[in-house]
Amino acid sequence: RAGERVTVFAAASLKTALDPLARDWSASTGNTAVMSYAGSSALAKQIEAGAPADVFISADLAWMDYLAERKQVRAGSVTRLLGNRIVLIAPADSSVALDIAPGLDLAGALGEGRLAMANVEVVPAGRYGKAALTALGVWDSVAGRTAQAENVRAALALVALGEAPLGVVYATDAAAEPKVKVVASFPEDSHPPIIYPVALTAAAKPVAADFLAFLQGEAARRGFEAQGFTVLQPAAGQ
Amino acid sequence: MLSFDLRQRLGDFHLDARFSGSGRLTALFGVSGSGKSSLIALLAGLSRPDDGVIEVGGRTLVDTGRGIFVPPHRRRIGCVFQEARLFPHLSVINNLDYGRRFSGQARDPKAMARVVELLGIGHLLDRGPSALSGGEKQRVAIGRALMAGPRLLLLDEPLASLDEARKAEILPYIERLRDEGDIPIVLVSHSVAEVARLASDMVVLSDGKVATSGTVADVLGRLDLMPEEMRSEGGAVLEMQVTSYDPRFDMSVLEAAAGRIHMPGDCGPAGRRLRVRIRARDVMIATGRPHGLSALNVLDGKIAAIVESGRAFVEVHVDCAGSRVIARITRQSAEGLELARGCAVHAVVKTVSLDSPHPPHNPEVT
Amino acid sequence: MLSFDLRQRLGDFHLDARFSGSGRLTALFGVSGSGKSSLIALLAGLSRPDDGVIEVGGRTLVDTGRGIFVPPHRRRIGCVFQEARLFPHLSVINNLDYGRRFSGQARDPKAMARVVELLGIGHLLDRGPSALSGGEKQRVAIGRALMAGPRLLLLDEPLASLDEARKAEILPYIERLRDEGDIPIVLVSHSVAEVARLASDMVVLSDGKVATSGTVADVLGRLDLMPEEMRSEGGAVLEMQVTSYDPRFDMSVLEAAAGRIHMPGDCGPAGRRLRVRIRARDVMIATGRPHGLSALNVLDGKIAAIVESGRAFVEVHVDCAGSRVIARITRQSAEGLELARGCAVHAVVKTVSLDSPHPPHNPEVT
Amino acid sequence: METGWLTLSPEEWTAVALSLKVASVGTLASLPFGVAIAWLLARREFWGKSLVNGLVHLPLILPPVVTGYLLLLSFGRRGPIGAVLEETFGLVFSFRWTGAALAAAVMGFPLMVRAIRLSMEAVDTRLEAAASTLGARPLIVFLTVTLPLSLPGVLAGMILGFAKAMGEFGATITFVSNIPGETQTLPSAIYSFIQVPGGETGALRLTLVAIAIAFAALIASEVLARRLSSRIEGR
Amino acid sequence: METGWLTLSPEEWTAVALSLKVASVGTLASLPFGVAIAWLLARREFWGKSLVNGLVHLPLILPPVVTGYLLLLSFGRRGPIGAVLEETFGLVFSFRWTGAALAAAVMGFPLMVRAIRLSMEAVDTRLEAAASTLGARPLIVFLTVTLPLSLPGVLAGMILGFAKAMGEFGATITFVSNIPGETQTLPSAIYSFIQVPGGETGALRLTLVAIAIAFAALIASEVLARRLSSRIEGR
Ligand SMILES: Nc1ncnc2c1ncn2[C@@H]1O[C@H](COP(=O)(O)OP(=O)(O)OP(=O)(O)O)[C@@H](O)[C@H]1O
Ligand SMILES: Nc1ncnc2c1ncn2[C@@H]1O[C@H](COP(=O)(O)OP(=O)(O)OP(=O)(O)O)[C@@H](O)[C@H]1O
Ligand SMILES: [Mg+2]
Ligand SMILES: [Mg+2]
Repeated sequence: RAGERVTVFAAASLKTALDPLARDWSASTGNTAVMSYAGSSALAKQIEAGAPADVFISADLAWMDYLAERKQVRAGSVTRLLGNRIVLIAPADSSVALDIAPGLDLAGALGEGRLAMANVEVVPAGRYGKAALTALGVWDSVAGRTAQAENVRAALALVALGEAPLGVVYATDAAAEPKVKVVASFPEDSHPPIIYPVALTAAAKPVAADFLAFLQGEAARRGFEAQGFTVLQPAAGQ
Repeated sequence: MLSFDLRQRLGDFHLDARFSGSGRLTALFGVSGSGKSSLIALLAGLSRPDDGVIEVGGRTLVDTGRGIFVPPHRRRIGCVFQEARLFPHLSVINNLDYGRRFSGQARDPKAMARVVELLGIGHLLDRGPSALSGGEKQRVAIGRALMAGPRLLLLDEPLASLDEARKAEILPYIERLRDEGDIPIVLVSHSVAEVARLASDMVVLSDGKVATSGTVADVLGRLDLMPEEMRSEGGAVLEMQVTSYDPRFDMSVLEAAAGRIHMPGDCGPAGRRLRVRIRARDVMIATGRPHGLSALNVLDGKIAAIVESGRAFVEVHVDCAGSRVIARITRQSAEGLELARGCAVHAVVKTVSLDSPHPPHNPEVT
Repeated sequence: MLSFDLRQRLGDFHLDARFSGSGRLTALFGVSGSGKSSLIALLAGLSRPDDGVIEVGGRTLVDTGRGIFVPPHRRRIGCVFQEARLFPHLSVINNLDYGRRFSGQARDPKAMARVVELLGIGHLLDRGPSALSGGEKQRVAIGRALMAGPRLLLLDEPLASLDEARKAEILPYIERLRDEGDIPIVLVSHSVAEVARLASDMVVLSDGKVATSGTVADVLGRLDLMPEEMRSEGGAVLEMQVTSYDPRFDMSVLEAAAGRIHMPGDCGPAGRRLRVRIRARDVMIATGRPHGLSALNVLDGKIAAIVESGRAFVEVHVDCAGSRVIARITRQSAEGLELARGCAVHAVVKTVSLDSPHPPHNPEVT
Repeated sequence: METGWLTLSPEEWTAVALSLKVASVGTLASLPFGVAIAWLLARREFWGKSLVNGLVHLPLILPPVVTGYLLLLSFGRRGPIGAVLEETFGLVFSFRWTGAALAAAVMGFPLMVRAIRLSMEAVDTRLEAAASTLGARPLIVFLTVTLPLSLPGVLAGMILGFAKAMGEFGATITFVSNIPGETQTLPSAIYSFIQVPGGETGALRLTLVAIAIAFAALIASEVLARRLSSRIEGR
Repeated sequence: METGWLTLSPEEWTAVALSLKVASVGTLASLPFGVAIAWLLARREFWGKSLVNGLVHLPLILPPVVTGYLLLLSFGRRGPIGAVLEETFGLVFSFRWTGAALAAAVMGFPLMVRAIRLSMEAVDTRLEAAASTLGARPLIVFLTVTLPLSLPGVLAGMILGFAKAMGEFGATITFVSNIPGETQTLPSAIYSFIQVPGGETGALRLTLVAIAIAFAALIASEVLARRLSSRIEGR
């Protein structure tokens, strides 16, 4: 079945991890994986509008559920593929030290500055951050002091450039940016699990199942972990 | 055959003009701001009358009552505007050629060459309009209108910015157009000399209304109707007949009941009928037949009227065998010569003061 | 005091003009495309000569050799362009007032009122330029240049699109400017009559070069230097003195060695010196002193020369006590009267053929 | 810094080529419409003119994502317009480069129309009148006088549209996604780089390419404009 | 459909007000620069003109996110320009509405400059020459002739800039983030709605508000333009 094309719609934050995997798969099977990265919302709506996607990898469960409800992804193919962590970061030259524990003085640590986050209403990383801070009981004290970016990369840039003294981003992002350092990680139970689900679309070609299996395989695991993701154990359904 | 009856409001200015004539060249005359260009725009179809009618050669171009308004591009009316309005993105030759392309005529290099030569614009053909002098622009604009093969020509002061030499070259061409072609012409001009020479009919506009209209002879003969400053240009127009041409002196003799007139140049075969303008300011009155005087033209007649004209001048109307010749002389002379109504006098005219004649406008007479 | 010596290339056209004169009004004369407007642009500072010098009133405006180029806004040179160039976004009154605001003068309602009245634009003041007729635009442009308080006026055919009536009103004003003010004027004109009436000096351009220049009397007296079409406008200019004024006939008598001339209107106090132009086409030759003729002016003299002018005409130069009067008559008359060099003749001039006189341009003579 | 980082991968070359194609086709294909609408707005009075004017400006006012979303809804395979176009002309926009060109055209449209309209409004109507007296009917007047004299605006409109197309991705990525070789234009590729850690170098590289192309187009347009104006000079 | 869904929350009203402020201030503050640059490009020849022209177009060519990032780099608190401005004028952009206005101004700048420039290039230089012979020095000529006659372009430039500012969010959100009441403009709010499933109604509501505002501005500008041109009519 060589020579076939699989079109993968994937959340933009997965580009670094997925690009080499897609190349490996293409090289080993003779098929081609075409990757299209964009925001999960845009991708989901495009699939709904009949986009020629075979595989959808979302950055959160909400947009996967959105498609599942509309029967745009194959029931049963939805898999929780990856996990991630959120961390508190500061510029690399910062001397701030904080322990993440209930009642931490985040507002005090910010001083006049702002807490860089992704949009806490709509961007998954922001939502997770807000949940964590709420669980820690500090959200109300910093809610007015956040700088909410369009996406987590922009929040990262705010900290990297010193515009914001602290920020909340994915561990994967923090690891790749030398200009920031991780001050502390948020406990995994302080926020809903960060999950990147994957599924075959309703119109998926048969070969797409191959690619999906490859993503869940050992080679892929190494690739994902190298980027700082947690690979979740494949489990049927959600 | 041109006739119109138009009303248009432009701000405070009201145009209300009515005219009907079958002359080959109708002159539009009037002081600055009297509505000449506005009338031209109406005739060309570039503006709409509030109400009125325009007919050209039997074709109704506008009739607001019947809801008729022929758009400008279907009127085939060639316009030379007061400002040249050349197309700045086209070379002179393409400006000239513009109208032809859309009037569906074949390219006629001979016609083009003729117009180009007449207007003296041969060396400008490849230039853009911005590299032309004022007079050159105006000449190209004239050429452009001619080349479009119009059925009516509207010329809004086409010669105003031209030097005498160039005018002297173009005037005969306009005469030829008038005489040979079947294109009626409407000419706006501030020059009585030009009008007298070219026009068959004349419309005098004053503050948007037609003050006088009629044949040139009629209008120019009524010095009293003309504004003071123009009177010295007014005068009589006589219908005359060529009797002979003397090649030795390059001089023609013309005759009418009024007498004989000498005219420089060959005025055509004997028997040809021509119109001759005699400006009042060029006519002297002699009580006795003058001798030893270089003026060749002496017309005998009786004084029909003496009209005061300002403090220093009078106009002496001399009836020469039925034709009226007008002399504008000083009151001092009139009194010195004891001129009075009924006196037998001689009207003396210097030959060179005559404008070139042209055939009478009325084809039946020819 | 105006002097220039300029060279400029415009495409194929080469301007190379040199002139120096201290006349109050210098006329620029020449056929269409001869370089008049280009010269005006150079004087105004709107274009740069390839090389050359301009001096006005002792001030060097341009000297390419010394790297001097005074920008236009510091020249204080008022311009009336061939196209009116009014500011389309300003009302007429603001157009008129534009120059004053930047020349640092105080508002002078009287000066404004005078100019407005002279130009007959009082009813237009609140309009925009697009609602003006061609002649109205040109009048506003003249007013705008005048109101800027210039030290030199450049007028590029300012009267071309005006009717005779309006011209007759504006000409005396230009004369007054010339005579009263200390503003030298450069006037482009196609009309010999205008030039003869207004100018003290004259520059004739031909294909970018100065063909002739000098005082108007000198240039116009040389009919042979003029193109054929202009000759009928050429003639003699005589310096004369007022001797009397007869209010009964509203007529003045002027005298010179050449003889006496009658002039309509009050020419001023006895003893006043004036220049009178006598057009060659308005002069007749009589072998005996004419009697019973309405022409009041008869100058006695001897024929100094007879010059052929075309096939039909000759120019008879008559020496009247040292002054030269020129008559353009037919060859037929000349032969008929048996005119020859040395003959004693009378030059007969109709009074009304004289242009209004004006004071001689040379202040020392006054 | 070694030169290697400036070398583009084949995939990136594809994106460059695609961007050029999308921007050119988008600009050229929308030009006739832009000219027509500009003429309507500049020279005609009609009922609903304000509405047309507003609609033209819409892509400027709306966040690009919204525009993209609206395009997806209407020109998508299941959208009302998209379905009709596919049936009657076989023209498919969704997830094709044609869709990217459509998005680029739509996003650049207000800029193009405004530039052309400004130039048209500056054309002396007296020249149009002169042309009509020479026998040219309105369409001919438009083609031989109005349009040539508005060329500076047409050129400016094209270059604005082109530049916009080179930079546009919000609407594009929302409408036709980000599929390499088909809909991944230069800006989409830059976007992808920016979304991931360490992607800055890649983004910078592609950004420089985009800038180089746009500058080249700009300079070409300026040279052309100068030629034009030296021909029409002296207005 | 009940009318309730059209009612805006207080927060949304804040976003609307802020958007208006940001767009107005951004447009007005950039206008003098726009006019100056347009004049330079239209009427002067100088070394590096192409570069200036290119730089002006940059925000059009670059994906907005990149522009935002560059703004952050240079006008941020630690950026070279931002630091200087803060020290000398106390002018802070980061996370302030002023920053949003700056982003709006930068993004609209190419559109504004191009419109003004087009109009200026159409101004008859012979009128400027006439003004100079009347004693007006170049600055005065510019202020009394060139600029008034370019008003159609200035107006078009302002409306383009304003519309762009109403729709811009990519650069804004990257530069100054999305802080309600400070930097959360209408488009940011719309964007937020689109990112969550079921947010369409909210996005639609805000979009309608944005459209209404921009239409009002457009119509006002058209009315003004008509007044202007009826005054300058007959060009
Ligand atoms: N840019 C140019 N390129 C080439 N030739 C030019 C340019 N500008 C002017 N000319 C030529 O220079 C000559 C002089 O032009 P100018 O406008 O000075 O004439 P003018 O004497 O004012 O004529 P007119 O009485 O018709 O206004 C003309 O023959 C014209 O064609
Ligand atoms: N739009 C307008 N609003 C108000 N008045 C106008 C408008 N257009 C023209 N006029 C006036 O109408 C009158 C006639 O103008 P028109 O151009 O027909 O005059 P004209 O006879 O051609 O004069 P000229 O010999 O000066 O060219 C003028 O007084 C002019 O001021
Ligand atoms: Mg007129
Ligand atoms: Mg000229």
